[in-house]
Amino acid sequence: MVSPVLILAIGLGTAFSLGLMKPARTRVLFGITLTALGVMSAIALGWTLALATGAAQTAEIHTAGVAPPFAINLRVGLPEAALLSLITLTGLLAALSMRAALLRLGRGSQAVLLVLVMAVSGLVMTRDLFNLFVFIELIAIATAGLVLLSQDERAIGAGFKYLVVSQIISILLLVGIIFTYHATGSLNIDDITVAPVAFRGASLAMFLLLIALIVELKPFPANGWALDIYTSAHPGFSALFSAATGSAALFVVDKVVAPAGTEWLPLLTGIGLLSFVASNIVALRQENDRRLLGYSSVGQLGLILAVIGQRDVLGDAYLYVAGGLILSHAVAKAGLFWMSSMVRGRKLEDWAALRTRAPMVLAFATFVAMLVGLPPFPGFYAKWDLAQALVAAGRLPVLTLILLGVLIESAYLFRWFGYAIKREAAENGLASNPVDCGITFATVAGGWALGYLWGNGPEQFNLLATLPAITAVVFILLEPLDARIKNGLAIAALLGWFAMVAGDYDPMRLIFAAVMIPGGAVILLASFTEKGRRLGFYPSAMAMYAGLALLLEATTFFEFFAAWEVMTLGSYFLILRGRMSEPHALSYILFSLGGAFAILTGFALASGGVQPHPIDGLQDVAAADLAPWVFVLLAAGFLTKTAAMGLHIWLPGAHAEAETDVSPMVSGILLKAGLFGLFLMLMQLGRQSLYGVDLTVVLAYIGAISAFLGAVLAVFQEDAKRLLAYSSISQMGYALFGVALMNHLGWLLAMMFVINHYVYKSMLFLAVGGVYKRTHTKLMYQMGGLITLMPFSFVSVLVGIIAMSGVPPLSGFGGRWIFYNAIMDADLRLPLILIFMAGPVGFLYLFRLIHTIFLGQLKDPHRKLKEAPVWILVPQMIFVAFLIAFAVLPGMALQKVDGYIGSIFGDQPLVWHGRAITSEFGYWNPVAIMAVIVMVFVAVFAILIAKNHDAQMVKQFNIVFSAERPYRPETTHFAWNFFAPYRKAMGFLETPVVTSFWGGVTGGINGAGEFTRRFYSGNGQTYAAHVLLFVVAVYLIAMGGIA
Amino acid sequence: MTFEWIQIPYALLTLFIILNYGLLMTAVVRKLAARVGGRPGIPVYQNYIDLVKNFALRSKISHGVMYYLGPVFRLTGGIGLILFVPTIYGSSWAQNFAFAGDLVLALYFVFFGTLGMALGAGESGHPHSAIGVSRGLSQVTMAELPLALAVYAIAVQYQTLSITEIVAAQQGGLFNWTLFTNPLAVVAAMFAFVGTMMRSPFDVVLAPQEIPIGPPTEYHSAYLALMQTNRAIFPIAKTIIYMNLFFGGATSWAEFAIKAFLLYMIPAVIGVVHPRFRVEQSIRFFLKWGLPVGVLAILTV
Amino acid sequence: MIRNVLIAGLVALLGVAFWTLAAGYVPDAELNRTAAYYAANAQTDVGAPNIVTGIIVTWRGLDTLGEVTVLFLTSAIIALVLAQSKTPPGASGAGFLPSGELLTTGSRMLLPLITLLGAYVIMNGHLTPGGGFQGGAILASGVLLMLLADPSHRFAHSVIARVESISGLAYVLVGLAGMALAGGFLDNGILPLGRFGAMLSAGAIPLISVLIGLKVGAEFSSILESLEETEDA
Amino acid sequence: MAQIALATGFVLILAGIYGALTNRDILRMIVAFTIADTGVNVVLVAVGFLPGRTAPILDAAVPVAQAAERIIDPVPQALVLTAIVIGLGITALMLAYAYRLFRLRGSLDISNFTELKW
Repeated sequence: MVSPVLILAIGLGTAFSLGLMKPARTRVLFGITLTALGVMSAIALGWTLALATGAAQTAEIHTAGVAPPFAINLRVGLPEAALLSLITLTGLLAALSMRAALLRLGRGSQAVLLVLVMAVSGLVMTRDLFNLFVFIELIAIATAGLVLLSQDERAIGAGFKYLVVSQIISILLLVGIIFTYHATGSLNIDDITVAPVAFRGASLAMFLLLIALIVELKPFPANGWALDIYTSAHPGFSALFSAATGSAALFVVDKVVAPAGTEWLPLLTGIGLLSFVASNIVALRQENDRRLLGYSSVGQLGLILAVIGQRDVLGDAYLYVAGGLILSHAVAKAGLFWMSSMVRGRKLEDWAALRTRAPMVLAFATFVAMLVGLPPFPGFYAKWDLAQALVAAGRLPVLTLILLGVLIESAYLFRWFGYAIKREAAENGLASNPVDCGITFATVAGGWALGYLWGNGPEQFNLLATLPAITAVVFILLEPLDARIKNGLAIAALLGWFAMVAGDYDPMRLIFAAVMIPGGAVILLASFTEKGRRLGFYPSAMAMYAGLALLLEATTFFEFFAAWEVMTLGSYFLILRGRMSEPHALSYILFSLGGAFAILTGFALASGGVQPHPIDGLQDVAAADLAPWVFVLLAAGFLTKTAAMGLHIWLPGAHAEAETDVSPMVSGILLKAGLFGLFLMLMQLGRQSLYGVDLTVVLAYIGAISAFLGAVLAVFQEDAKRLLAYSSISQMGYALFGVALMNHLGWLLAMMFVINHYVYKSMLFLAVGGVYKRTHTKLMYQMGGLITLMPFSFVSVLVGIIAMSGVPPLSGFGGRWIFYNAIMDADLRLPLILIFMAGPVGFLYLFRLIHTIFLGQLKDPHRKLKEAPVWILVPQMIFVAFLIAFAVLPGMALQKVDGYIGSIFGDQPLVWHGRAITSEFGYWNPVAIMAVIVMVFVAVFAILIAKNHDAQMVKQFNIVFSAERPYRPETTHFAWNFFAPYRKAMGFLETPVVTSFWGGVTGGINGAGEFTRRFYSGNGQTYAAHVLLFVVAVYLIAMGGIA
Repeated sequence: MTFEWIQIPYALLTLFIILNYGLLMTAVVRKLAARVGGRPGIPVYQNYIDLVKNFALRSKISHGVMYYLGPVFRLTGGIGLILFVPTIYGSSWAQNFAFAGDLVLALYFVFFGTLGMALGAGESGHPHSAIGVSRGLSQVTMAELPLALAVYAIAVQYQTLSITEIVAAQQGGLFNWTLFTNPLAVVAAMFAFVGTMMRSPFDVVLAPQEIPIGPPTEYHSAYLALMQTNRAIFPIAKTIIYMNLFFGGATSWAEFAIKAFLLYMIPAVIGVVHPRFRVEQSIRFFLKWGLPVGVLAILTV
Repeated sequence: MIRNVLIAGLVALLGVAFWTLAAGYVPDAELNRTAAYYAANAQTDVGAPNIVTGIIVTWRGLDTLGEVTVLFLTSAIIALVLAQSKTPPGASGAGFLPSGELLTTGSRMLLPLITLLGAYVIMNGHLTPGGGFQGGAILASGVLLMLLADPSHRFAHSVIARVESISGLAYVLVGLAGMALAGGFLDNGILPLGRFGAMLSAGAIPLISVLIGLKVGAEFSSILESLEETEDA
Repeated sequence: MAQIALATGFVLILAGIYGALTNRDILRMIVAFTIADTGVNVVLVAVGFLPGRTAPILDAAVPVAQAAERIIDPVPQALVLTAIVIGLGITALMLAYAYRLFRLRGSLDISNFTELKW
C-alpha cells in the first residue's frame, strides 16, 4: 500500500505542475486535476478499506526521518482514513460540480482547489500543532480564492469578511500555540499534557488554542462570515466547505482536546449545543436555500461538537456515534449543495422544479432523512447510541437539547421538502444535466452504502438487511413499472410476509399483524384504480408497511424504535402525496418525530445503557424509581401516534387531505401502531404512579377526553374526510380508555377496537374517497341524494355507521357490550361520564355523514355521476362481509385473544359456550340477536310489501311543505351546519385551545428566530466583533465556571 | 336460557297485549290532556280507527329504498326492543327473547329504529325531515346521558347487567325498589325518561302542533300505519325498561298495566303544564340538571 | 461611538487574558527538550550549522512546503482576483511618462547586484542567517525595481510560471525522494551530509533552499506583476 | 526583558485588533491587521528568548558540544518565519480583495458591503 503522504504530494505536485501546461488546453488541465483527485481518493479509500478490515495497522508517518516530537509526523488510523476518503471524494465531486467555473478560470483555480483538498487532508493527518496552523491558513486562503469562482458578485464581499475573521483566528491560534509550546516544550499534539481549565499558564494557552479551533467551526453567534460564504459561493464549493472543511475542523478539535483532558469537554458541549439549537431556530425563518443549508451546516457542526464533548461517556461507541453523525452530515449536506446548483431559483419554493425528475426527489428525501437522523442512515444509529450513553451517564438535559434541536431542524427541512413536492414548479426551473445528476446520485449511493455499513456495526440490528426493508428498497427500483403491476407485487409481498410470520405470533400480535399486513393488502386493492406509474407511492407505502412488519417482529428496544421511525417516514411521504396536504404532512412528521424522541428517551432511560436491550426486559425496571418516567415518556410517544387529545392537531388534516387509498392506510392501520406500543408498554410496566397519581388513570382520562372531544369536533365538520379523521381521534380515545382500564375486558375492548376501527374506518374512508373521486368535493353540503347513483358506496357507509355507532346487530355492539362489562370492574367513575357522553355524539356525526352525502336532494351537477370505481368498491364489500360475519361470530377473532389476555391477567371473565358469551355480569348471544332482528325485520317488511308493493319512485321534488313546491336542490338540501342547535349549545367546546397552544409554541420559536437573525447585519466588522465577543464571553463563562 | 320454538307464539302474544295496551293508553292520555285543556278530546278507540284506516290505504309513492325501509326499521326497532326485554318477572312465558342479550343490548337497540327512521326520512328529500332529525339527535345526546349514568349506577349496585336479575333484586317489598335503594339514579333516569318521550317541553323535535316537522313528514298510508304501530308500542317498551330497572318490575299483567300507566303519565303531566324548550335550551337543561344528578348517582354507588 | 467603546471594552477584556499570559510568563532557564534535541543533533542529523534553517528545511519541512504553497496560492488567487480587471496588453502604462535615463540606467546597474545578493543569501542559508525565503524575497525585490523603473515593461509570464511550477514540483519530488531513499518525506539525507560548515553540505538543504528561493522569487514576482497590471497601476 | 517584548507584542496585537474593528476603511483595516500580525510575531520570538544566550548558529562562537548551553530556542525563530510568510500571503490577498471591492462599488467602506445578511 502506498503511503498516505502521497495524497499530499500528489495534490501539491499536480497543483504546481499545472503551470507547466498551456493555459489554453483547458480540458486537458481539468482532466489532470480530476485524475489527481481520483488517485487521491483511491489512496484514501484503499487505506480506509485496509484499516477497516484489519489488513493494515494505523500508519504513523515520520517526516524527515526523525521521530516526533522533533519532526512533524502524520497519522492515518481508521477515523483519519475515513475522513480522508470523505474529503478527497467530496473534492472530486466538487470539482465536477464546479467544472464550468474551473474551466472558465483556468489552471489557477484548479490548482487552488487541489491545494485546498490537499490542505484539508493534511489537517486531518498531521499531529503537529504548528503544522495544523499552516494547513488552517492554507485552507483559509484557498477558501478565499475558491469563493471567487461564484458568478455572484456578493461573493467578493463574503470572501473579504471571511479573511477578516481568519486573521483574528490566526492571531489567537498562534498565541495559543506558542504558549502551549512554551508550557510543554513540544509542538506535538500527543505531548499536550492534561491541563485543567484554569486562568493562566498552559491552561490559558490551551484555551486560546481551542477557542480558535472552535471559531473555525463557525459556532453561533460567531458565524456570520461563514453564512455569507454559503449563500454566495459556488454550491459545488459550499459542499466542500461544509462537508470536507467542516468535518476536518471537527476532527482537529477532537484531536487537540483528547490529550488536554476531559475537563475541557463541558466547554465544547455548551458551545456545541448553543450553536446547534440557535442555528436551527434562526434557520426557521430563512428563505434562501443555500443560506438555509448554511445555517443547517453550522448547526450540525455544533451538534457534533457537542458529541465530542460527550466523548468521556461514549467510550467505545464514540467513533461510531461521532463518525455516523459527521458522515451523515457531510454526505447529505454536500449532496444538497450539489443539487442546489441544478435548481435555478434561490427561494425554497423553487425546489419544486425537482419534481420534473423523480429520482431527484428520491435524492432530496434521502438527504433530508440523513440530516434529521432517520433510518436507515448512519445518523440514526448514532443518535440511538448517543441517547443511550447520555441517559446512562445522567446527561438528560444534553439529550433533551439535542433532540429539541433535531426537531427544529426537521421542521425546516421537512417544510422545505414539502415545498418541493407541493409548490408550483417553475417552468424550466431545473438545469439538470448528466454530470450534476451523476454527482447527486453518487452521493445518494454513498449515503445508502453508509447506512448499510453503520447498520452492520458491532451488535447492531441492520435495518437494511431485513426482508421488509429490502422489499421497500426494491420498490424504489421498480418505480419505472406500471402502477397496476407494482400494486399486484405489493399485495403479494404483504400476503407473503404475513404467511411467513403469522405462525410465530401470539394471538394478540396476530390480530395486530392481521390488521396491519393483510389488512393493508385489502386496502391496496383500491389502488388498482390508479393508472400510470404513480411515482413515489409504492416505495412510501412499502416503507410504511415494512416499518409495521418490523414493529411486530421487534424484540429489542432498538428494533422497535427503528421500525417505528421507518413507519413514520414512510407514512409521511404517503400523506404528503395528498393534494392539499403540505402543512398537514409537516405537522404530522413533527409530532411524530417529537413522539419518537420521547420514545427514544424512554427506552434509553429504561435500558440504562445496556445494548441491545430486549423489550421484555422492560419489566425489570417496573419496580425501579425511574419506571414512572419511562412510562410517561413512552406513553407520550405512543399517544402522539394515536392522536390523543392535545397531541392530535396533526391528524385531521393529515388524514383528510391524503389520497383516497392512503387515508384508510394511515387511519385504519397506522393508528394501531400506537396502540400496539401501549399494549407492549403496559404489559411490561403495569401500573405506575408518579407523585401519587396513578398514570393509567391519567391515560384513562386522556382517552375519555379524546373520545368525547373528538366526537364533538367531528360533529361540526363540513368536510367528510375531516369528519372521519376526528372520529378516529374519538375511536382511539375509546381504545385508549380500554387499555388504561388495566383489566382483562378493557384490553379485550381495545383489541375489539383494533379490529373494528380498522374495518369500518377503512371502509368509510374508501367510500367517501370513492364519492370524492366522482364529485371532486369533500364538502358534504355540496353533495346529497347520491344513494341511487352510488348504491354500493351507500351500503358500505350504512353498514359502517351502524357498526361504528354500536347499534346491534353489527359488530360495534360487541365492543359496547365488552365495554360495559369492563367498566363494571373498574374503579374509575368520572372519565366514564365523558365516554357515556361521547356515544350519542358519535351518532350525530355518523348520521350527518350518511345523510348529507347520500340522502336529501341530488344536486344538478351530480345527476350523471357513476358509481365509484370498482376497485374502490371491492375492498369495501370485503369489509361489509367481514363486519357481518364478525358480528355473528365474534369468537373467530376474539376467543383466542381473550384466552391470551387471560394468561396475562390470570383471570377468565368471559365464558364462551357455543355461539354465546357470558360474563360475570351479563350475557351476549350474537347469533340470537341477529336472528331475532332479521326475523322481525323480514316480517314487518313483508307486511309493507303486501300493502305497497307497487310503489314507484317519484320525482325529486315531489314533496310539499308550506304550500310550496321546491325546485332548487341547493336550497332544499338541509346539510350545511347540520347540527346548528347542537352548536348553539355545545359550540364552546370547539374553541381551538390546543391549536392555539401549539400555534403559540411555533410562533414563539419562529419569533425567536426572526429576532435572532437580525444579529447577522452583513457588516464584516460586526462579524469580527461577534467573534471577539464570542471568545471573550466563553472565556469569562469558562473562567467563571471554575472560580 | 336457550331457545325453544314455543317462545315464538309466547312472544307474539306479549306483543299483541302490549300493542293493544299502548293504543288504548295513548288515547286515554290524549283524552286526559284534552280534558285538562277544556276540550272533549278523542274517543279511546280513535287509535284503532286511525290504524285500520291507514293500513287500508295503499300508496304508489316511494322516494327510494331507504324511504321504503324507514318504517320497517322503525317498527323492527320497537318490536325488537320489546322482544329483548323480559316483560313480566317470574312469568314462564312473558320473557320474550331476553336470553339474546342483557341490558346493554336493550340500551343500544333503542337506536336501531331511530337510525332507520332517520335514514328513510332523509331519503324523502324533505328538509323538514332532516331538520327534525338534526334536532332530535342533538337533543337525545344530552337527554340519554343521565340514563346511561343511572344504568351504570344500578348495574354496579346490583353487580349485574341482566335485567331479570335486576328485577329479581328488587323483589320483596316496596323499599327494595331501586327508587328507594338508589333514588339519585332514579331521578337521573327520570330526566332521560321525560326528555325522550317526545312530549312537551322536549317535543320541538316533532313540533306536532304547528307545521309537520320531523322524520314522519313525508310518510302516509301503510308507511304511516307501521309508524303508528310503533308509536303505540315503543313508549311502552321503554316504560318497561324503566319499570324493570327502577320500579321493581312487574310480576303480573295487572301490575304491569298500572306501573306502565303511571310512568307514562309522568311525562304526560309534565308536558301538559310546560311550554316547549328550544333544542339548545333542552340541551343546557340536561347539562345543568340531569348530568349532575347522574354524576352524583355514579359517585355514590 | 458607542460601538467603538464596546469594541474597546472587548479588546480590553482580551487584553486581560493576554496580560495574564504575559504576567505568568517565566522564561525557560534551559532549552526545552525539543530545542535541546535540535542543538545536539544539528550536526549529525541535518549537518547544517544554522539550526533554524535545519528546522525549517528538514525537521519542519512540511511547514515550509506549506508555506511555499501559501505563496503559490496567494499568487494564483491574486491572478484570479485581478484577472477580470486586467487591461489589454500595450494599453498598460500608457498614462505614465517614460522613465528617465537616470532611473533606467541605475536600475539596470542595481539589478545584477540584487540578484547576486539574493543568490548568496540562498546558497548560504544553511551556514549563516538567510535561506530560500529571504533570498527569494531579495530576488523579487529586483523584479519590483524593474517594475517601478519601467512600468510599461512586460515580463514574460510564461517564464515566471515555468519557474514557479518547476521549482515547486521539484520540491515535492525531493520530498518524495526522501521517502524513497532516506528516512521519510522531505528527509534531507538523500544527498550526503558532507563536511559540516561547507558550502555544499547538509544533504539536500542547499538544493531545497535553491528551489525555495526560486519558487518564492517567482511567486513574489508574479504577485507584484499581477498587481502592477491592473488598469489603475 | 522577555516580559517587555511580550507586552509590546500583546499591545500591538490589541491595537491592531482595535484598529481593524473600528476603522471602516478597508485599507486601514488591512494595515491594522498587519500591525496585529507583527505583534504576534514579536510574541512568538519573545517566547523563544533565553536570557544571556546567542543565536542558534553553530559556528566558531558556538561549538557543537556547548550548543545546548549557549544558544536560544531555535524553534520559535523557525515558526516566526513561517508565520511572517503566511501573514504576508493573507495581507496580499486582502489587498487584492480590496481592489476588487473598490472596483465593484467605488467605495472602500466595509459597511457598504452588507447585501448578504440574515
